[in-house]
Amino acid sequence: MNAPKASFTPRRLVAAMLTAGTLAGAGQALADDPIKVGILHSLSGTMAISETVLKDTVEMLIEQQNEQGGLLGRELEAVVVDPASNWPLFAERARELLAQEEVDVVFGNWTSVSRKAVLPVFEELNGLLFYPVQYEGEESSENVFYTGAAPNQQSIPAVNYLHDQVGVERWVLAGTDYVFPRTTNRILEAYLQDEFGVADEDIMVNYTPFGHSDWQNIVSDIRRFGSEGKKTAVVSTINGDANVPFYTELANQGVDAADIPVVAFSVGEQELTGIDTAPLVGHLAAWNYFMSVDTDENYDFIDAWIDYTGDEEAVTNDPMEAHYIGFNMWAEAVRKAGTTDVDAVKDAIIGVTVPNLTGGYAAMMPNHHITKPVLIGEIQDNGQFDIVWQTPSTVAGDAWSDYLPGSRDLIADWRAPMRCGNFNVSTGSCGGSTAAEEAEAALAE
Amino acid sequence: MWLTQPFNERSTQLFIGVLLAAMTLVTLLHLVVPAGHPLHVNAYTVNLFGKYLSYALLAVAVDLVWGYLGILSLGHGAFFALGGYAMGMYLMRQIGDRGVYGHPELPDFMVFLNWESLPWYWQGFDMAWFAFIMVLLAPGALALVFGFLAFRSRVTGVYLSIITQALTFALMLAFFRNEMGFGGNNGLTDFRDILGYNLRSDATRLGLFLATGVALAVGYVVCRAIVGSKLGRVCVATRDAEARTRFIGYRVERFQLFVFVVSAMLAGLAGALYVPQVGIINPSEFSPIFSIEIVLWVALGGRATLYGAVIGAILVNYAKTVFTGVMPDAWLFALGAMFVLVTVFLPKGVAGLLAYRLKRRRNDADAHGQEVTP
Amino acid sequence: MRNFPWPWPTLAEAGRCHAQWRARRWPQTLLLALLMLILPPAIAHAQDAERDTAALELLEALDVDSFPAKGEAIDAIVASEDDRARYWLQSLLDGRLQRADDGRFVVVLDNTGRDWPVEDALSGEALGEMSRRELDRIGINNALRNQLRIAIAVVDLYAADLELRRASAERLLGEVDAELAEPIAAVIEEESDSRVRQRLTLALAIHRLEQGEVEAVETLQGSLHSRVRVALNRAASSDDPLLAAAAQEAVNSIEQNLRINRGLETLYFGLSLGSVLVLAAIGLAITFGVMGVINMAHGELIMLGAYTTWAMQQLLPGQPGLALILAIPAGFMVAALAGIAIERGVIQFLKGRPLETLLATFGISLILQQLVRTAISPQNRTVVTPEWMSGSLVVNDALSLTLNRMYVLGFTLVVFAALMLIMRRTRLGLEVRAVTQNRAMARSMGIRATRVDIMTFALGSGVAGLAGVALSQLTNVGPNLGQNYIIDSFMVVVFGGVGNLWGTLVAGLSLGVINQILEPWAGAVLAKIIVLVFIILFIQKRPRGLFPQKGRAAEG
Amino acid sequence: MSLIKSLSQRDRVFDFMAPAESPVDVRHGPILYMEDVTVSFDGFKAINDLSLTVDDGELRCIIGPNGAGKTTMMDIITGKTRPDQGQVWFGTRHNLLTMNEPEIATLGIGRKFQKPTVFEALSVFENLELAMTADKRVLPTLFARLDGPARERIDEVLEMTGLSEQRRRPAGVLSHGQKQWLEIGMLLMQRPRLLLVDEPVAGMTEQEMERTAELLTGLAGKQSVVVVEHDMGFVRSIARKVTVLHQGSVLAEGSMDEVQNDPRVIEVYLGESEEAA
Repeated sequence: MNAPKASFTPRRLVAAMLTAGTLAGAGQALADDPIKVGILHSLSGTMAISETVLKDTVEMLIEQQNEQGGLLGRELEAVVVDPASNWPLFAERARELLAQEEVDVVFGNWTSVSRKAVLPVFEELNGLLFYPVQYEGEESSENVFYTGAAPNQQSIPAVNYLHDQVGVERWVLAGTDYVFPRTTNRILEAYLQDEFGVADEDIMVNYTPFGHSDWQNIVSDIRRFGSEGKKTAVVSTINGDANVPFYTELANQGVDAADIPVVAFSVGEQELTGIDTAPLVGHLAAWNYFMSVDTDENYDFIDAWIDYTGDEEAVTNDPMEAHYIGFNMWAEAVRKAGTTDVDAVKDAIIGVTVPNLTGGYAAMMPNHHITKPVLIGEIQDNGQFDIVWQTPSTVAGDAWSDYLPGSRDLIADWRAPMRCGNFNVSTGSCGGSTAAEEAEAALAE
Repeated sequence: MWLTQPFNERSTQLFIGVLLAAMTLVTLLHLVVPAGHPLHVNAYTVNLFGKYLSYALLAVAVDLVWGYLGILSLGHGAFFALGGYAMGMYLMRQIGDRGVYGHPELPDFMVFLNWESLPWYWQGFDMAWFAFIMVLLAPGALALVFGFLAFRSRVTGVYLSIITQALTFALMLAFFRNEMGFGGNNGLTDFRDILGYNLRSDATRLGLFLATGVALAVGYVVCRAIVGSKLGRVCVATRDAEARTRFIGYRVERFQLFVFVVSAMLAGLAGALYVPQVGIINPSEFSPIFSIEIVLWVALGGRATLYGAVIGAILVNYAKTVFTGVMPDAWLFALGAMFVLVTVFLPKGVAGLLAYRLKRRRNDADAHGQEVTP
Repeated sequence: MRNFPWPWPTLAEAGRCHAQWRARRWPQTLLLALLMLILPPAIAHAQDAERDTAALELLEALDVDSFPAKGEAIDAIVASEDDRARYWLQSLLDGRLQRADDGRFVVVLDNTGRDWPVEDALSGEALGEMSRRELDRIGINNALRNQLRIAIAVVDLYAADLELRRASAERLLGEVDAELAEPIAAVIEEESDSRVRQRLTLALAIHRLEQGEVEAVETLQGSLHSRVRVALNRAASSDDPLLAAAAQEAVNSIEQNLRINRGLETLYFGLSLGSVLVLAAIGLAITFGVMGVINMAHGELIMLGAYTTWAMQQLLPGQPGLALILAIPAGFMVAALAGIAIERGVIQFLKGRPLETLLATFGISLILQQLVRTAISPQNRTVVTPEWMSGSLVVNDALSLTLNRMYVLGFTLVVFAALMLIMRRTRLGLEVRAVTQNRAMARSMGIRATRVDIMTFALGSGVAGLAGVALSQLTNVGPNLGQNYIIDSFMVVVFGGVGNLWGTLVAGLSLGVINQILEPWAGAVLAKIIVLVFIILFIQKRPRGLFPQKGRAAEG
Repeated sequence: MSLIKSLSQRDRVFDFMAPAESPVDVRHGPILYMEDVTVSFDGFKAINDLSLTVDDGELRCIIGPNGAGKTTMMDIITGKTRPDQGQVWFGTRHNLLTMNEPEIATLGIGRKFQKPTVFEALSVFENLELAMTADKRVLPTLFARLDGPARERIDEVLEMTGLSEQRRRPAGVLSHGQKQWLEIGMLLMQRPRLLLVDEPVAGMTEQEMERTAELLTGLAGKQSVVVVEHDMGFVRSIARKVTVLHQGSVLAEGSMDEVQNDPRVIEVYLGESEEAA
């Protein structure tokens, strides 16, 4: 891998200012004890497909940071481990990073289950985790920062778009059978019924196993469901590998985006590299970032990425942006706190604002979720997305959905004095808190 | 008495001795030696060892059926996972109202899937004794039904291996389904405490490690006693000449069934000890790949010598921990190469080399496992 | 592909004077052909200045943010007399109509990479390459896409090319409104092609039905097209009792007809799924049946076949079809060679120890997977589906069979037949069967069992490679491709009876069909589980599978 | 464990035939009675309504060319193969066609295979121990201990079969002849009422043959013995009554001399032996 060329365009300078602070640091010799940055992404096994690029992203960001003088005059050092797409191993590796390597912060995880597996470890050992992937919400841990989208930053706006702009009246909620689709679809069902008064017979829910490869029946059901006269759309939470055969089948059974658009929440540029997109033009995806975003920050990021990977065809995607944001936020917070001490950073980071790649700014909310714009893109024949709609302003991530009976009354606020991940506004008490007491327990030990 | 029989064998004395010594050593290095000292063993490592030991117990269970009965089970991960789930369900119930939703009874995943009440099969798991019985009973029952069908109709060899694989694969798919009420892909996690001890305290971890060690010792002795008994010899006879065994009056299928069930229960026990130490159980434990990997541990350690299985399990998993740490890409190559090399050049595994000398001196129980002609 | 402006009439004139267009069509096309051949730029030169300013305004109107506004702009273009209308609309539809920083409107000819070749939207002259940074695409959404398609369809109704006319007729079905009704009626009179006529008549009839004409029901009778059904359904619930009754009757007969088609569809799905299973499993049936080798790396051999296809397409950019066809022998060879390597390298040392071969080959599968990950990439690779394989064969409006799967189905049968021939008719087949029946005996009769082993294993592996080539058209081409099929393959082989090709065929197809029949009511996951459990129980009843094989290899 | 018990309960049904005292009823009738037994393997009739009776304590030799159905007959008696039709009775009480191998074995029918099959991984001693009459259900076997008499019996048989020195060696390393003896020894341990012996002297030296002859003749009287053998000399040396099988049915029966002078036998046999030679 060749190092990114340090071309100092004025913009890059500004970016440098924002991220790395004054360039003064660049000159002086770096203190010898480095700041350790843990990277917890699968490099082997089934998830390697998605996670390896995230590992590279963080490494790239660290490299850039060091070029700009590191942090607090100290060099950043990446500590990479491979949880090998094995959930128990994720927990073990997390423990290794925190207990053995004693890293100051960890960037990692993709799947919900891996996050759930490491959560107790981070809470017990009081570490910092930046989680870059859109997820099902229903969680707010004192030690985790969710830089990916919560349901209200992805699915809800997407549905609004389909309803208002495209005039969709019938909905197919198709997903892989795991927690993210389950929760998202449950939220959407409730939302569609409450907000748009969609009747039950106008909602079709369908779950398939991981890596499902035979979509004939399902697609033809969708076709039939969609040929009843009402405008129909498919909301797809189908996960990674299953998408290729799904879209192939869609194309071959002649399901045209103009007739039955499919809006996907788990299909980004990365996934499209595996698909012949010509027949898919017009199908949609909802993200908070697209590689096709037309801003100079983005083009700088892309160029840096292409140089870093040395691959002309290399693509960027939403979770990469999330890491970009998360990393800068953390760096900013460290600068603010003047230390990498976890508790200090935790307090300092709330309210921190850094530029995102879509020409706006992302702020860290008290519930450890961030503000993001929501973009709707249509697949183009070159494997890119063409942005057809976006929220007028950024949306703040909502840890607890307002559309689930269980979590309607819950809010999260990690500022003193509340310091609670699931405060129940109706009972006015910090419900069966995951983090608060555990943190104490951890500290007590 | 019958269970004390094995202690007359050198190998058993040796094994138990080493095991206990290792356990005490680790305990001392963890408790006595101050942190930061090069010899200090920290909680993370203790935890790791605990995991290895539970794997070792699982390997012993597999060796019992493969080494002495000649049944290559590619589905033992299923029994391991079932035991794990039984334990997991108990741990989930222990969380009580400390879940994120603070529901007094339902685990979080049930709350956000809008389940009104606990499904019937979750009843009783709040009681430790019930859960611990289920740890043995659930895998045992599955093994009993499956084994009864399979052995009665004399499904053998490859066919048996393949349908055991089908079994665990089917279970994996089933547990992935959220309707099953086992947390789907996320499985069971975020455990708090076991028998009132906080799972997130180092003391508990040490306790679990020791418990696993003891379980391994007991499991080993039980297996030893079985293979040392006349029944054990009937098993070997079955393995080598099934028809002949029938002609001298043994109802082979019942012996197979008995050993298979015992082995399944041991696997379940291993799973139950594994879950609280790694803090999560999810359907991936059912994946056929995992089951095949277990067999490799045994093959590497050496078939039909129970201690070989233990050695193999610990070796491979230690290697895994190291490799996936330092050079992730190399790991799968190494694992794959191991499969090939061991099966081709080291059919008797590491223990084969060890036992070679022993066998010279005495041709006792150790020896007769060695002529393996599957 | 670049579109040259076509001097077709715009919608506005279409209504007025389609008759004379008909008359002028031939010379027009000839002229067009000439122009295209000799002097493309000629067109550009032909333009005179003030038409361009007008055109520029038209395009300017497109460069706005609100999609409704764009919609109006499109209408304006349609209404304009400009003969480049279709060209613009088409480029807009393809997302290639863009605006450069200098305000010029250009059409991007190829939007891969960082710098794109472009041509001027007005003059059509090539402008060399532009960086994607200085270009702003004029975005459209699905609504506009629809609008554009219809607009283009209307224009194409007058096209010389029959295919274009048919396509546009298809598209107009259910899109006809009062404004279109009259010109279309006129076109029907003129149209020579019966299918186009029939389509347009339907389209018109739907419109008439919406106007509440009972006679329209007559025309729509029996058509299975969903638009028709929708229209009839609406009519059936209208307050005109006469109309409602007629429509209802029509709907009922259609529904009846649909049920039958549904059944056929499910059967086809089942067979195509089954064919995939057979293809994946049949190589295994050979190696397993003849040599008693459980080749866990079979899945990875399939994967190799798939990657070969990908590699071929990389070697022959732009000709996916040819690449695919060449991939068939190539895939076979690659996998076969890999197979030989495995046999010589490992399996020969494990004679008569089937369970060990299982472990060893599993190790090989891990190695091959990781090899692909490190050597090529952990990402999935794109394998393009050639034109002739995409889309579906339309049997009728309710039943269309996806082409790629049909090809796979056919391919499977061909492979199967070929294998049958090899086994029954060739020396190798004879020797193979001899060895299968009784190894020692065969050897004593001078058959070189080792050679037979190698050949057999190569054959089995090669077939796996073929399966890979086929699968590359249906699913992911990635490192995990093999894993997803290995277990199913084993199930098929064991269910069918080891070493029995017919068994494998029957087992595969029937499992496929069972699965697809179960799926609608049991759901995909449960269906799979049920099938697995069914197999497990079946093996209890018949430990040797559907078609038990007599002979040595059967004693696994 | 409780499961296992409940499972082994299923043995109850057969408790009345605990092998110690074999319950075979031979008061009025032969010990083995086969009538019109027919077996065919896809088309080919291996046994063709064969009828045969063996009296209690008799020593019967069965000869016949290859493919005459000798081994198949044994398979039927020991329950390995189920005939398409016919009857097979052990004594007058037990219908063998309704039982599986272990049941038949525990009833008191022992079999020695053509190709000696012993448990190679086990020591000679253990081979005999396994064969010994005992409660062969799962749990009893698990907790079984060798008591004095049992050991004596094993030693006795080791003596009889001349394997005393080999007692601790794995059976796998024995010579072919020794394996033959070991297998015979295992038969003796079973204390069967009826022995089926398939080519006992194949691969034996002259002396070994003689000892085998003695052994078998010695057994006769206490137990019934059915010997299948090619070696005419050997047959002559032990035979009292000989049955000739041909194409799955009895061709001739009688004393050695009778059958040898039977023209059909000569025809078949010489024809055969020439082919064989």
